[in-house]
Formats: sequence, C-alpha cells, structure tokens
Amino acid sequence: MDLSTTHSGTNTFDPKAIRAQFPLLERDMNGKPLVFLDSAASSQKPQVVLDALNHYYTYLNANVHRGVYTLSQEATDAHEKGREQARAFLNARSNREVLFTRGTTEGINLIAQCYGQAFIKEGDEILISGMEHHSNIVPWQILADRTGAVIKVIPVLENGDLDMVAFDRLLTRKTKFVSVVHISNSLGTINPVKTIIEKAHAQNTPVLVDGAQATPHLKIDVQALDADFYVFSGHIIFGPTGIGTLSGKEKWLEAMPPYQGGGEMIKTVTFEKTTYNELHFKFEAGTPDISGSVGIGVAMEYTQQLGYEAMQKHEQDLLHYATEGLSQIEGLRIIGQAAHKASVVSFLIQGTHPYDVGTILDKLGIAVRTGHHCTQPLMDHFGIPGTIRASFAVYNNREDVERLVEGVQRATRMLL
Amino acid sequence: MDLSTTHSGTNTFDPKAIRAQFPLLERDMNGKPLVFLDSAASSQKPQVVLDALNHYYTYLNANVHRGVYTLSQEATDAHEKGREQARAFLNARSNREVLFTRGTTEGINLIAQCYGQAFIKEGDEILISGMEHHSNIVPWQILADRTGAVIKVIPVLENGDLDMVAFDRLLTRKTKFVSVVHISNSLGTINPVKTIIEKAHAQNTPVLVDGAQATPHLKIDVQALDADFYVFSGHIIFGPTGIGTLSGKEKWLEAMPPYQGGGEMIKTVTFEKTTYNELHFKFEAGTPDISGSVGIGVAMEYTQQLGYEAMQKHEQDLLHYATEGLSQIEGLRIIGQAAHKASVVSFLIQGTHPYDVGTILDKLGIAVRTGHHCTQPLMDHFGIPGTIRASFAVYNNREDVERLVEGVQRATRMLL
Amino acid sequence: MTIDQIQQEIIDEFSFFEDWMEKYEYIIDLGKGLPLIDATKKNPDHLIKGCQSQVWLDAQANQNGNIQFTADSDAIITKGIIALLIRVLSNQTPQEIASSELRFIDAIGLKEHLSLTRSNGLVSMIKQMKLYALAYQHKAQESND
Amino acid sequence: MTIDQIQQEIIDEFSFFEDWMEKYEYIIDLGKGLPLIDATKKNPDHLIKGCQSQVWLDAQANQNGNIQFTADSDAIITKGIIALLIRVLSNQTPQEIASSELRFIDAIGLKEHLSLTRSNGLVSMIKQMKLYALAYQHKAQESND
Ligand SMILES: Cc1ncc(COP(=O)(O)O)c(C=O)c1O
Ligand SMILES: Cc1ncc(COP(=O)(O)O)c(C=O)c1O
Repeated sequence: MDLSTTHSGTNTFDPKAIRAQFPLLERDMNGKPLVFLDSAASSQKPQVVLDALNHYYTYLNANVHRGVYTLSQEATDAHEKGREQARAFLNARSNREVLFTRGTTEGINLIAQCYGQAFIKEGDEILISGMEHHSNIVPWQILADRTGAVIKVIPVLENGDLDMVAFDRLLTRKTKFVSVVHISNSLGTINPVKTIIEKAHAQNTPVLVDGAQATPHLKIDVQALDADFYVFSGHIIFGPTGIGTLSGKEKWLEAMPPYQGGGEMIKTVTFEKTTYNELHFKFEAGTPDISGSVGIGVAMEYTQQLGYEAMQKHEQDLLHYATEGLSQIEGLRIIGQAAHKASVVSFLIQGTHPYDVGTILDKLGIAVRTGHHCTQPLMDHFGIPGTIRASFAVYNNREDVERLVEGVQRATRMLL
Repeated sequence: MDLSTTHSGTNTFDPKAIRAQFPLLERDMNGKPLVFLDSAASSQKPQVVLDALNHYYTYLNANVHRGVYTLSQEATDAHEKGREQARAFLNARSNREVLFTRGTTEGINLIAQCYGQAFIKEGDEILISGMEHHSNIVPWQILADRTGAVIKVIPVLENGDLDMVAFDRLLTRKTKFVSVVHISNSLGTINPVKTIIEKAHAQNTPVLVDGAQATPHLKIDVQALDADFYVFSGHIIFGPTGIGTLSGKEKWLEAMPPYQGGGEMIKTVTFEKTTYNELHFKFEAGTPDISGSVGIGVAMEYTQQLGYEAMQKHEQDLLHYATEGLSQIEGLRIIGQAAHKASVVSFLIQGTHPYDVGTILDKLGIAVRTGHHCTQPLMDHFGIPGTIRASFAVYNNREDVERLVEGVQRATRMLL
Repeated sequence: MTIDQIQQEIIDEFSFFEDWMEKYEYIIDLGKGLPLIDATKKNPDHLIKGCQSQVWLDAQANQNGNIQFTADSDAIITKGIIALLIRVLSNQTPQEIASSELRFIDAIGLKEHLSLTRSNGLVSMIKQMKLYALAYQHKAQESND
Repeated sequence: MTIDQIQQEIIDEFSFFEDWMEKYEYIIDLGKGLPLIDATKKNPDHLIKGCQSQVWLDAQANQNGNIQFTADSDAIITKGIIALLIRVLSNQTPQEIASSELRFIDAIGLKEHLSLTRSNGLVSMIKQMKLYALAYQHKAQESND
C-alpha cells in the first residue's frame, strides 16, 4: 500500500478538499459545529496519517533493527522510512543527523543536557529570547544551575519583533550557545533565524532553532539555514502525539555524550565497559516509537505535498481576514503585530479576562487557547496575564474566522 | 463510545476468540501463515487498542491540561483516564505516583538520573543482576561514571535462577539502590522480587523492578510488592509503541529533582526563578503522548479483563508443550530452566548459529528472535553468542508450537 | 437554611433558564455583584493560583462560630461561581462546611468548571474553604477542652 | 571473467532452483566449502561485527595486482553469501572491485541479507572489500609515481 496516493498530492490546492481530509473537524462542540482554532497547541490529523498508524499496527508491527524475520525487517523499513522522510523534509545531510524524540521539549532537553555536558562551563552565556516557550527556557535554567552558566535574553519589541540591535550587543565572546524560537507560538512572529545563525556562527557559537510552530507553515531547509540543531513536534504538524524530530549536525552529535542508556544505543555491553553505537542509534535508547515515526513521516510528506506556497497564501488570507475583523471590536487589542507573522492572532479585550472570553467561545463551539501559552516571561514583559489566541492551520477557512469574530463580539457583549 | 464493551470482557477464556482480536496475526510471512513467537520483543495489538487510538484522533484530539474548551477537556479526561487505568492496573496508591514515559528504558533512565542526582554518591553501591537487559545496565553505568558509584552484580545460576545466597552477601550497608528484572526476557526466569524488596528494605535500600516482561503475564500489585519503582513498556503489553509507565513512591518522587524542563512541568516561570509543578506533572515535561496514554490504558484494561489466571494456564501449557517438543531435537539445549518461568524458551542447537536457524524459520513463516536479546553480559556468562528465543503470548496456540518444533527440525536438517 | 436547602434553591432557580446564555449572563451578573474581599487580604497569603484565573479567599468565624467567606477573582465567570459557592457555604458551621457535598454545580450544568484539570482555581478554592472550616473546627474544639 | 560476467553466471545458476529451500541448501553448502581465512588473520583487526553474526575478512594483492579475498563467519548462511561475494570480487583489479555494482544479490532473491538494518555483517563486509580495493589502488598509484 503506497499511502502517498491515498490523498490528493497534486498541485491544485483545494481548501475544501483538504479540510475534508481531517475527520475530527466534522464533530460538534457544545451542540455547535466545531471551529477549531487551536492548531498551534496541537493540530488535527489527516486521514492519511490515521491510515498509516492503523496500517502499521495491522500489517507491520514488530520490534525493529535486530530481527532476523521478515516482519521485523518490514517494521524496520517502515520506521527508517519515517526517518528518511524527516531527512528529506528538513533537507538534512544524512539520516545520521535525524533523531526521533518525544517532541520539541525532549529535543531541547537532549541538547541542553548532552551538548551542555560536553561544552558548557561556568560563566558561559546561553542566549535565548524573551518570547521563548517554557520548553526553551527551563532546560537552559537547569543546565545553568548545574554548570554555573548564565542565561541572557534577547528582548522583545512592542510590536512583537526581536530586538536585533540588542541581539548584536548580547552576542559576545562569552556566548557559547544560542537557542531561539523560529515562530513564536504566542505572537506569531517569524524570527530572522538565518541572520541570527550567521552572526552566531561568525564567532563559532552554535544555534538551536525551536521549530515547533514553523514546520506546519514554512519550508525548512536546515542546510540553507545552517542550523546546528533544529527541533519540532509531530503533533503540531498533523502527526501523532509522542513523537518529534531533532536534526543536528553530525560533528556535534558525534562529540556529545549519549542521552539515555539502554537497548539500541549500545554496540557492546559488559559490566566493565560499554561502547556506544553510532549515530543515530547513540541518542535513541530503548525500543523507538515505531508507529510514531511512521506517522510523523507520513504527516511531513503530506504537508510538503500540500505545497507551502499555496498553504501560506491561504493562511495569510485567514490571518488578515481575522486581524481585520477582530480589529473592529471596541477595546480589542492585538498582541504581536510583527511584519512577518504566521497565522496566529493573540488578543485581549479591555475589561475582560481571557478565561471568560474563552469560556463563552467554547459554548459557541469555538476552540481557542487562553492563558500564557507557556510563555509566562513574555506575558510578564507585556504586563498581561495572558491572551486569547486563535491559530489557523491549513484546514481552516473564512467561515471559521467569521464565527470567531461574531463569537468574540457576543462574548464581549455578555461580559461588559 | 465505551470501548470496554467492544471486546470480550467476560469470564470465559476463549483462546480462539482472543487470537481473532489481533488483526496482524492473520497476515502471511514469506507466503506462509505467520507464526508470531516474538512477543517478548514487542507484542501484537488487539483491535480494541487500535479502535481506541483511532477514536482518540477522530473525536478527541487536542492538547491537554490547560484548555478552556470542551474538546481539550475531553482529551484531558481521556489522557488522565489512561493514568487511572495504569494506577488501577498496578494498584498504585494514587495517580500522583503514576508517570508516563516512552517505555521501560526511559523509566529506568529517569530514575537513574533523578534519584541518582538526589541520593547516589561516590562509593555507593548499586546492585543489579547478571540477567539484566541493557536498559537496566547502561543507565547505572552512566550514573556510576558520573558519581563514582560502583555497580555490583547478583550472579545467575546455571539453571537461570538468581543466586540468592550471593544476593544476601552482596546486599550490604553500602548498597544504596537495587534494580532488578522481574522476568528475564532471555531466560523467562521469574525472579523473587518480593523477597529482594523485603531484604533491601530491611536496610532502607529502595528497589526498582523492571517489569517489561512481567506485565503481560503476571498480576502486578506495587503495594503488595512494596516496590519503590516499577517500570514497563506499552508495546510489550498489547499497547502502542512509544509509551510506558513508571510507578514510583511519592516520597521518592517528591524528593527527586525534575527530569526534563519545559511545558506542563512548571508552576511559574520567570527568567530569574522557575518553580516546578506537583506530581505527576513535575516529571512529564512537554506535550504528553496523549494517544499513547489512551492506548496503554485500554491495553492494560484489556489484559486485566482477560484474567491472569486463565492466561497463565494457557501460556504455561504452551511453554511446556514447546519445551517438550524442542527437547526431542538432538543437540538442542534450552538456556534457562528455572522452576518459575514465564512462557519464553531460549535455545541453541549444537553446531548451528542462531542467525542461521532464525533465517530458515523466517522462510517458514515463523518469527523468532535470535541474538543476545540485549543481555550481552548474560550471554557472556553462559559463554554463548546468543540464543534462538521463542516467546509465547496469550494469542499463541499449540499449532504455533508445533510449527516451531517442525521448523527447528527442518532447519537443523538443512544446516547440519 | 442548610447547605442542602440552599443548593436546592439554586438548582430550582437555574431550572428556569432557557439556555446556556441566560445561565452565563446570570453568573456574570453574580460575579459583578460579588462583595469583594477586604483589599488588605488580596495578598499572596490568600491567593489560590489556577493556571488560567486566580482566586483570593478569606474566612472568618463570627460570634456564633459560623464561618464567613469573602473572595475575589480576576475572571468574572469564576467570580460568579464563587458567589454561588459563598451563598451555599458562608454562614454555616465548620462541621457542615467540612462535610458538605456540592452537588449543585453539577446539577446546574457547570460541572466543567470544577474539573480537576481545568485549573481555574475553583477546585482549589473549595478545598481551601473546607480546610478553613476544619481549622476553625479544630480551634473551637481546643478552646472547649 | 569480469565481475559482471560472474554475476550473470550466478544468476543463471540460481534460476534453476525450484524454491527457497534448494537455494538455501546450496548457499549452506557453499558456506561449508568456503576456503577459510588464515587462522592468524582471524583476529580483532580483521573482524567486522554485525549484531547477529560476525565476519572476518582479509585482502591480499597477488603479483599482477589483483586482489584475493579470504573470509570467515560464525554463521553458515552468512558464509555462503560470502563465498558468492568472493567468487564475484576475488581476483579482480582494485579498480573493478571499487566500482562494482553487486546486482546479483538482489537478483537471486537474497536482498534481505544485504539490508542495511539487518546487521549480519555482510553490508559492512562489502564496504570493507571496496575499501581494501581503494587502498590497494592508491598504493599501486603511489608506487607508479
Ligand atoms: C514554540 C514552541 N516550542 C516548544 C513547544 C513544546 O512542544 P511540545 O510540547 O510538543 O514538546 C511548543 C508547543 O506548543 C511551542 O509552541
Ligand atoms: C526485561 C526488559 N527490560 C527492558 C526492556 C526495554 O524496554 P523498551 O525497549 O521498551 O524501553 C526490555 C525490552 O524488551 C525488556 O525485555
């Protein structure tokens, strides 16, 4: 079964047909047709991904890599096909540079721990930004605690852009690692990661890019970016939960100690001495999430086949339509107005609490996220308790936007 | 949809009906009906688990724990239901004591790293056994390297039992942690973990039990065992890949530092100071594997409903039938003949290599595992390069055993 | 009135609402009218942190030993539900508060707000109300000894 | 004969087998007949470790610069396939070995043994054979300079 033929992999971009590929979007919420505007927290899955999972468990399931029998070989091929799909998706140099993780969070922890253990010392500076997700803050705090390294923060401008002047100042000889988000999950800002990487490399500082929000919207090319590490989560890019990808330059991965110990990641084990296996095995202890790598592989291929250009056009249309519609509402303030923005709108309504607005939207069948979006420092920076966030994915449409705008109007009338 | 009603949860144990619930078993391998005898490496999945995964992605998928909308609440309920099912399955005291991991390997790494960081010092002894899986060796070696702790090994007797006299001698005041396998994946030996725990506790040494091979065969009660930590993998107990469970006593989990940093595991984050969330969140950074927890929950419930007593009777019958049949073959030697044994037969045939036998069995449609089974030190101990291992799960039957015995006979004829 | 009588009263009141909008408009009105906690009490000691909205809670025993609760929240729907909770539990004996079962929330269709995983501070607030009650009960017993 | 001619010869031979059993019996026979590597060469320097079976490999250039391979393995099927590989690649020039494409494995239905993830040492062995060839080629060029 070649799954790639079971969905429209053609060049025509048909939003209606695409939406129809996501079965969950047909359900109701509180008696109203669901308007799902929380894809930045976790996307819905196309049928082709569900079919791949089911096909894996029904025809291919077995443990991988060491099996002498055909079924195990087929499972291994399916698993490694997922890796090859990830490599192609990211344009990584080789499959040795592509690791599977549980998600973005684990990817960052792996690097903070292993790169940190090998290369970060007391007094070294780690540069992150003021719009990072907690998952790109706390691992570095843990590393800083352990090593005596210091965390420096690139400030965020009022419009939601990074303060690149401050970046130039903060990037010094002491900076031994830079870790920044590609697209902010709270603001939608698309950060100039290529510039950041170039400048950091000019003084031999490696850069990790948190691509959790970027992969469903932007074509990623880790070689063109020259990113040292690029991480993202399957569940945000139309794939299964529990799986993510970490792409890292071989030179670093080779130089780092392993992450976890156990099966698969070893070459030989005796009680006296254990030697580690080569890449990618070295960082993948234990039985891998085989159905996860199958699922994320299909999800990435699906996304690529949709075509980023057409997808972006569609999403940007929704973004502008929503920005326009919401801006009409009195007292509504949009947080994050960067020139380069992905299809995320964060907003607040004067005199209301995000939780209240979200609760009423829920009753209207509209799913938005409210709160700090795991970016508390950013919320503190703006002096707000959180926002209401609507995030649009390829399967959303103008009607969703209209229902959102009406819903917010109604909530505002009720609350004020 | 109440999934618990979609499979036979009644008291009658019908091996044929049970086998029919596992769709993969209907496939062929190399043109022959598949005989799957590698469940110890990874089990097949009943339809009820596949249905639960599909139902999750089709009706419930959303990010969990912080959502204001109903769908997110339903996803959270599904995720936490998985935890409650795990708690009930293990008879853990509370859901705070039940963590989800990627699998057994990650569970052991988590404890080695976090318990190790809090409590293990230079010169402390960690006691493991000679029949441990690499996943219960390498994490302790990494910890030993980091801390200067020393690993001690309980020897294995010729029949595959642990040398409990040696255990008594090795368990000293210096022993600060014991980590042992409940059922050996290579030998099938069921270890006296209750005795080991009692003796270790008599001098306040905590014990981790690697239950990867035990949960599909034995009723586990972590309170009755008084295990400090109990870990296992979903994929071996009829559940999805990429998910496992760690049950740990609250007193230890509270005293340990967190494992990974990121979303979910924090209470508040500022760049100056981050406070961690309570159990179980503290050890579960990032978006969890939601479909995984749903799937493993259903798998555990399914296993419980089969009924351990009837299941054991069935499996022991297969074990004895296989042992008898194989023992007739000239030159065949069974490795592991403990009195208490799970349904695993490891064997070697004089003058042949396991790889050769496995290759020919594969051609005959019979899936067995060959090699060291990630227990190299145990193979070294027995002075063998590996074994051929047939492992039987609840869905196997006597015909499978017969095909195995015939297959081995045929392979032997071809090879010798 | 007993805690249970008040709960029934609220359930009866809510049964008149035609749809969720009327219900929520009423709750929002209750929220707006909630007599606020003393400003000096709106401090970290009285704060119950939910993930989404925060709640401040204080409890005082009056002369006859009954407990008066005052509270506030930054979210208005949370405040409205707090107003209902205070109507039910305030001015009752510690014993009654500690042993009460709050069935009305479920009955009037607001169960989702008291979901353990919802993190709006309400669940922790009820726990805290009961803890206050237990503390006063203990105190009263001690002074009786 | 050229490498390609030998490959074709093997493919033709295998086309006579009726089923996998005959094929494997033949391979097993080849394995049993493989002229063994010099005992002194069966050391860690010549070892290629697969996960399941191990392979020892040595290469020597004869007078006319062609390369002679000798090998051994602990698994008999692996040995049989080695025998085929040696038949194809031994006694050829370094250039021809280095640039050869081993299509016969696939053609005779033994592809699974050369799967990258199978870890029986055969994949690494072929890599090593080509590396030896390149090394001798390099050496020959140097002595020509
Ligand atoms: C920008 C960003 N980074 C990191 C994460 C964490 O991803 P995960 O929870 O999948 O590990 C998220 C999740 O939403 C995110 O948006
Ligand atoms: C006894 C034992 N421990 C640990 C493991 C490792 O489990 P996983 O690979 O699922 O992490 C296994 C896997 O087979 C096992 O049998």
